[in-house]
Amino acid sequence: MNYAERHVLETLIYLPMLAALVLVFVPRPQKTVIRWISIGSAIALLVMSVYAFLAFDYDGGARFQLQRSYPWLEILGIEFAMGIDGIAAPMVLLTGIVSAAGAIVAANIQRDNKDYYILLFLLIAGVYGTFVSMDLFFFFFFYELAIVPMYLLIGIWGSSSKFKDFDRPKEYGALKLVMMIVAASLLIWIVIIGIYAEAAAGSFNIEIIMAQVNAPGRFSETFQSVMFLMTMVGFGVLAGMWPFHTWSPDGHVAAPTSVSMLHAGVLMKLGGFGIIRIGMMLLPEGMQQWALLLFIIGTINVIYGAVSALAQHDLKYVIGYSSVSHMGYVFMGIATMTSVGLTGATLQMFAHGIMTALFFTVVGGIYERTHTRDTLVLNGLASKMKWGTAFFVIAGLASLGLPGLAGFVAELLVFIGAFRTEPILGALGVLGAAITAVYILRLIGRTFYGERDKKWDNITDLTSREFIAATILVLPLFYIGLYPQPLLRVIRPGVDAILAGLGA
Amino acid sequence: MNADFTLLIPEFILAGAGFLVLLVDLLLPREQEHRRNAFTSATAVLGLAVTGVVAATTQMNTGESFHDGLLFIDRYSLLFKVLFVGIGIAVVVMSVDYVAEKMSHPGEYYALIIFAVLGATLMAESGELLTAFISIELLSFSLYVLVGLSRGDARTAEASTKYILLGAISTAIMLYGISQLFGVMGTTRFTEMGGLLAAAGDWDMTLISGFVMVLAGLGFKLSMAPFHMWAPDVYEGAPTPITALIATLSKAAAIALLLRFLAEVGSGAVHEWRMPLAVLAAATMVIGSLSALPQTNIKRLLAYSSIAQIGFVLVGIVPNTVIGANAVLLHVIGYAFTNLAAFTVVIIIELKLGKETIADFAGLSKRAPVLAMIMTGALFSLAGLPIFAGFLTKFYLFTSAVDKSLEWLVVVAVATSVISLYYYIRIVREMYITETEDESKLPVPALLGLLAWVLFAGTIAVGIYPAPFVDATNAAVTVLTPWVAL
Amino acid sequence: MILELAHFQILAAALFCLGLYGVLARRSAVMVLMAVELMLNAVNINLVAFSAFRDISIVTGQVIAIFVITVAAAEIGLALAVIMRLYRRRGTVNVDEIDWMKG
Amino acid sequence: MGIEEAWLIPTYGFIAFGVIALFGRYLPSQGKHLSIIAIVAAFVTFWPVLFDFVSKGVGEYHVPRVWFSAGDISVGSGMIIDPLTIVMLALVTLVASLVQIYSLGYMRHSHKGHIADDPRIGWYFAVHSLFTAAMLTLVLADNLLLLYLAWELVGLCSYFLIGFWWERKSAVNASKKAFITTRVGDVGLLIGILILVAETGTFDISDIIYAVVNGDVSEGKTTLAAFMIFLGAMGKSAQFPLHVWLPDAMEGPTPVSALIHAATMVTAGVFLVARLLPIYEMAESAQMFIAIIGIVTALMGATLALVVTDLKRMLAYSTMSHLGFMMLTLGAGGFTAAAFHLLMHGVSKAMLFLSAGSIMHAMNDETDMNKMGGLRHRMPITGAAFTIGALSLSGIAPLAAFWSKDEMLLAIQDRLSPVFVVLFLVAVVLSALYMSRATYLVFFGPLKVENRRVHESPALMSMPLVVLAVLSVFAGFIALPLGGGYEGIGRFLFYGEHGHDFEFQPLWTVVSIVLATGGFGFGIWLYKSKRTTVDNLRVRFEGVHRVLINRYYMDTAYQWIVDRVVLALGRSVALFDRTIVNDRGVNGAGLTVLGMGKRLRSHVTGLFADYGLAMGSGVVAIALYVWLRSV
Repeated sequence: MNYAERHVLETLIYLPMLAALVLVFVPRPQKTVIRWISIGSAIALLVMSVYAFLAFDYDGGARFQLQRSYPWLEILGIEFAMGIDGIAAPMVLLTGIVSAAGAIVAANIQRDNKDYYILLFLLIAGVYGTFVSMDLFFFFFFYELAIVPMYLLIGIWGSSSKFKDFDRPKEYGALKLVMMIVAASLLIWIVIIGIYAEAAAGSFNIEIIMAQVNAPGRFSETFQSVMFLMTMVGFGVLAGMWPFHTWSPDGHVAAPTSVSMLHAGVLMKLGGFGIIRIGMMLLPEGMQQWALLLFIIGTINVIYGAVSALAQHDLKYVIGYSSVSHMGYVFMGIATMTSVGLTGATLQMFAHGIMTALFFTVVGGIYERTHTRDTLVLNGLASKMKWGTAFFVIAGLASLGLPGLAGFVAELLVFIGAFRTEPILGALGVLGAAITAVYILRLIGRTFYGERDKKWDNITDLTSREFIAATILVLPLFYIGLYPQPLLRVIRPGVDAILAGLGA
Repeated sequence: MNADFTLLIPEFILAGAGFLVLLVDLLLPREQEHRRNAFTSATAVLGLAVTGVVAATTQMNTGESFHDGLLFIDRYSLLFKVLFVGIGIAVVVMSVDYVAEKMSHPGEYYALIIFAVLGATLMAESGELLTAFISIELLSFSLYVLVGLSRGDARTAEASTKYILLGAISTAIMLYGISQLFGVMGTTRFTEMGGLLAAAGDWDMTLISGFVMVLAGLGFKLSMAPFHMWAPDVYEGAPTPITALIATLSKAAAIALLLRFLAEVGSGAVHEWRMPLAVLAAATMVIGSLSALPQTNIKRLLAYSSIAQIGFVLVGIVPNTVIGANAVLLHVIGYAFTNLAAFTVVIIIELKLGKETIADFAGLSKRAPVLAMIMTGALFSLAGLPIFAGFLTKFYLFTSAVDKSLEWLVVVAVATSVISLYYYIRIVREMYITETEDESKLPVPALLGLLAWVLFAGTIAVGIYPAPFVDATNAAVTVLTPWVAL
Repeated sequence: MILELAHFQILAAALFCLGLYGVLARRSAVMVLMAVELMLNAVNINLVAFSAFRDISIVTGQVIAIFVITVAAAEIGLALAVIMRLYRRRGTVNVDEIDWMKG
Repeated sequence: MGIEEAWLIPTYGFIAFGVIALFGRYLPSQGKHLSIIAIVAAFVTFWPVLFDFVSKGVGEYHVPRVWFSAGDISVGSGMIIDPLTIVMLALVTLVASLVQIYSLGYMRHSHKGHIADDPRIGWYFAVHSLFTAAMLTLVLADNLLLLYLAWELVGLCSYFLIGFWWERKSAVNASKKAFITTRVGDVGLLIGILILVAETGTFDISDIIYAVVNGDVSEGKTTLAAFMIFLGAMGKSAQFPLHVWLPDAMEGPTPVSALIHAATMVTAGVFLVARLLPIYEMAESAQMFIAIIGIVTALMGATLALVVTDLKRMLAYSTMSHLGFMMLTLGAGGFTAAAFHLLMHGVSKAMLFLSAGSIMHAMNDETDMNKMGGLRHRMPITGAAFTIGALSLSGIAPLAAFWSKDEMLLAIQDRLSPVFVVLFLVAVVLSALYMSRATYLVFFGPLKVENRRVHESPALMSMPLVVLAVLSVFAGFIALPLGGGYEGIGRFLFYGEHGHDFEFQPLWTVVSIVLATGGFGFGIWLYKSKRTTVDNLRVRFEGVHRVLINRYYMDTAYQWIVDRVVLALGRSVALFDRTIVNDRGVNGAGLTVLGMGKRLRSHVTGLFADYGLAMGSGVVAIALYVWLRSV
């Protein structure tokens, strides 16, 4: 490995932290300086993420690559170990893309943008850390780090909403989001400690623990069964698993744009990633036992989320529920335990991350201009927001699984996997995609088309910053949709190794 | 028999410093309150610092027992000595402005803090029941007085009365326990008791009652359930720096003694006390964290939170392993930084606003952003979130318990940990989210501000670079008899 | 009747319980202190008895008892001072009335 | 250049779309000419491919290419070139080129007093290019996934073009309705594809067909997949009961209706079934189902076309009816007949729509036939073209659709029971009737006063009409062996041992000619001299008329289902989610814990005695616990 390859993963963690630290010492009124430091750092992160992704040797390389390890707490066997496999590499890329777009969109923040960016970068560091950690302690460390800033980000910069028969103050959204996810993460905590004890290898390193999984007398079926269930629920909550999903719509309704982008874009993916990382890799028998339940829940997610979204008329509620629905495909893909399905699940995480971020970019733009997200009030925006409409429609089409966009390839692979294992559930999943079309088109029809109200006569199209952010997101959406091979070939070795571990 | 009094030089310096503070107070004219406060506090800090430096430089490799195990001067006690001195310095520093505003006898105040530190130090060193008892009393008496010292607040009288009366009961209970243990074993030295207990077979009622009553006495200091009920009242009523002292020094000293006692005496009969202690740990965590939920007074809330924290510590003590002990010590260190940081902020708020309810923190992020950040860090650390000390130490504690088939205890601990996040985050909400009309900047006293920064840095340091701390704790616990071999 | 260790133990236990009862039942803080004194004396009886019956040459029990007496004296002194302060502030020494802080 | 380069045909359109969509506003006329260049280029490129195809010998050519692979699944982006593809390529490139040229004229209308291009002309042509490219991809695709991709893309373009004038609420709703209705079918299509893929492990059409025909896929699975795939075809080809979107789709610009909703996209379903016909041959019940759906659709479309007064909608129902014919024929296994009719209908119907567009262009977007009449005097070219188209589709010899209809009739009577034959003939008569009615109402009779100033459309619009009219007259003759190695469409399409010559069974031909001509003549007679009879009939059969005017109440029923079932379900699930899952479940759990805390805190009573009691009893309890454990 050359110098850059040795250090790229740790830099992905250090750089956002460094950016946060630098921002601490920039005077508060220097808003422009803060903005450019942040955007610059985020773009540097994007470049490094792309580099890390490209440096991954998908053809015969080791399972975990770009490895780097520092001793940290030897008595407990904790080391600051990093490395990415075929599943983590696309996630790193995703994080780079969404963070860059998010940081650019966050430039719209006027009030205390210093604190905002500090928290945002801590969150980004947490996300990167989770994806690249090979040590379960640090995995959990960064996992929590990614969640906590969310509270303040939503609580301070968010917006409260009043609906016809209920209110959703921003504190509520923020508190619910953080409490639910942290509460669930404690299950993960127990699982990590349990696995550590059961492996009795005196190490939290995933590779070392994996070597113990099949050792005689270790990781009994009951142990794996219990642990997997906890893993599933623990990570499931962050991934919006029914019935623990309600933080998602309410959280997004309250959150500021760039937070929603990062949250739905990458943070929810930590959930799916965690189920693969810990559930599938370290608890293979547990996975097999609970696969059907995961499958069913995934299907419920798909249908339930889509049906709930049908009745919403707040843009963010729709997208919040659609996230619930789309994450269902991730669960389904994982539960197929087939190479195609798991690949699809990984790709779906990637695709959904980007399309939701795109959604939120536009929705945020609309909200800033009109101060409403109510589709009953908004109408005919297309004539005033040409690009905004274009981007939203593209995101919508990706969301309803239009071929040629990233979402379709992912869903298709999930469906193929599903039809090989549980065809009925797979068919329900396909049905979910049809319902998605209904609510997405209703949304587009109401918001962008039709006659325009006089009060929207003075709104403007996306600013160049928003436009650039959206473009960063749109390009991969098309690229993956039309030519997914670069991503698929990286995912492949990761998936194969996992399935070999499952004995499937 | 080793009666080398040079081993006790740090303690002598400490005692001397205490008297020196009184002397300085006496020598300065009565009306120059400001100067008296400044000089006495400076003397106190100097004395504590010298003690710490002397101890750290001369006793690094000492592993002696004084008078056949009356006191142990070893790495274990050294760790606590340095910690206690550090706590002492921090509390003195955070008291300076407080004393100037609210108290009339700075000399006595600072001297008593030093004596409390001395008592705590001796607790960490003692290897014999009577010595331990005397040390506890030295600490306790200092605290009884300190709790009641405040000038203005009528609640202090109530707090000190409850504290001393309940303390007296716990003293009596513990003494009765000591007498029972002495009656059964004929000795009060930990090492000898340990051997006898390991060979004792089944425990009879005398032994049980003795053991339980000694535990109860220590449990009172720890505020372990069901001996915790004094804590909220005393925390609330005491002058805030003293609350900080109780929360950190007194707790840490009791943990030091308990850990040594259980390791040296109890190791041979772990099966007898593990489950009962685990049950108590669970009860402590549950009661502490649930009762904290509806609190409105910040000090009272911190009291319940510290009860819950003691439950977490017990999770590390229960397994009676070197990992567990390590975890406990690391947690105590991290907790000291964290709690002192939180109390520093509380003191600043109390001094500037004269109030101490959670609602008074509203808008702090606007009025004093740095304080808000530090307080948030401290609260997140208490809640066990990264990058702060609490995350690592809790993780460490809970990991240590799972080995000894105490999974259920880990589950309880983890569950209460979630609940605790709620009440910590409520304060964060007040500081950052609740809108206030008064957005004027709060002036932060330089000294207190600096202290808060230092403690905050410590909180983070333990959280992200624990290696030096872990080296120290590991060196400390491996001198305890059952783990020497390891 | 020959006095055995058990008798002293029972006496001490009874005295201790009596003291505890007094602590819990009396309303005056001063009386509570008296009751605590009773408990401490139960301890002393226990200690001295154990010491005497086990091995007359070891005086640890007696030494502890002397320490207990000393500490008890100091404690009572301190406690009385505190109760005085309470009386000055609140005009009462009734422990049932000092419940401003609770919950 | 030859077969290998056939991929170029769709590529121009994709490129044109990309360039116009991204940079159109920097180009003159928003880049509309680029689109025309691309489509004409496709049309031009088609010819070398055709010659190469013929010179290499008619057959099935497969040009494979890998697109991506995941796990053990590999997805291609290759082409299949067989006679069916060639026919479709010809139709699509030709009609698309003509419609594009026509659009140049049509999309110029008076805007604020002066004639100018539509403000979104670039977008219009961009989507047109995309549509054509996608449609060409669809017919070329060698695997079901690529086909599905193109399938969805044409649907998307249809969505965009129907809703092209999105300031109109009705256009937005119609586009939404079209997309969602076809999407319902697409669910089936995707499920069907997935079943086949799960069974065979490949997307490749020929491999799948091979596997199915070889019996590698169980009969049940084959039938299920066949049904499911047909659902997709039903959606796209507006078959009952998924036809409701097609009439509404007429909200789009008329050239769009001509290209997408008459000649090409709507025939995709027919094309798909034709492509996969071997699979349907293996699933008899599915094939029967297709036949039934086909005849029901044909009759329904024909009856609706009889009463509707909107010109474009009339044409839409007619399209629906003819698509029904094609499906029915496929249900009878009449591959060549269906494909032939697809071609003939495409040409004629496109022309009819373009004529309608020409009228609308002249009459300020008027579509109500009752407001027209006698227009042949003012618009001779349009009138002639329309009449030719109407006659052709009525099946009057020797125009284009006569030949194909005859073929269909033969195929049906060959394989299906006489009931189908009778019903088919009824539909044929109805077809002739509504065509004659429309022709008469629009072009004959007295010219209305307000239409005095109507005049013929510009050359850009009438030229394509002429081309198509000529084709409508003569194209049918390709059914016959024209020499030079060409043995008629039947042989061409169904090469190999199954190929058959154009049959000419005098009996059926006479029946068909008599019925068609009779029907048409009857219609003209009825409207010309017995107008009052028509009105009387309408009054006499008021119930029937109302049912027809209300389109068999199907739209109402669907609307009811959407509003009262789907949306109501959505609302109740959302309510359930908010009140039960969230407020009860999540908040409830939180509040319960908080309540526990509130209750628990009261154990600290503030009373010294209680604290002491807790300590004392605590000691006793712990001691007892330890003791009980040890005994």
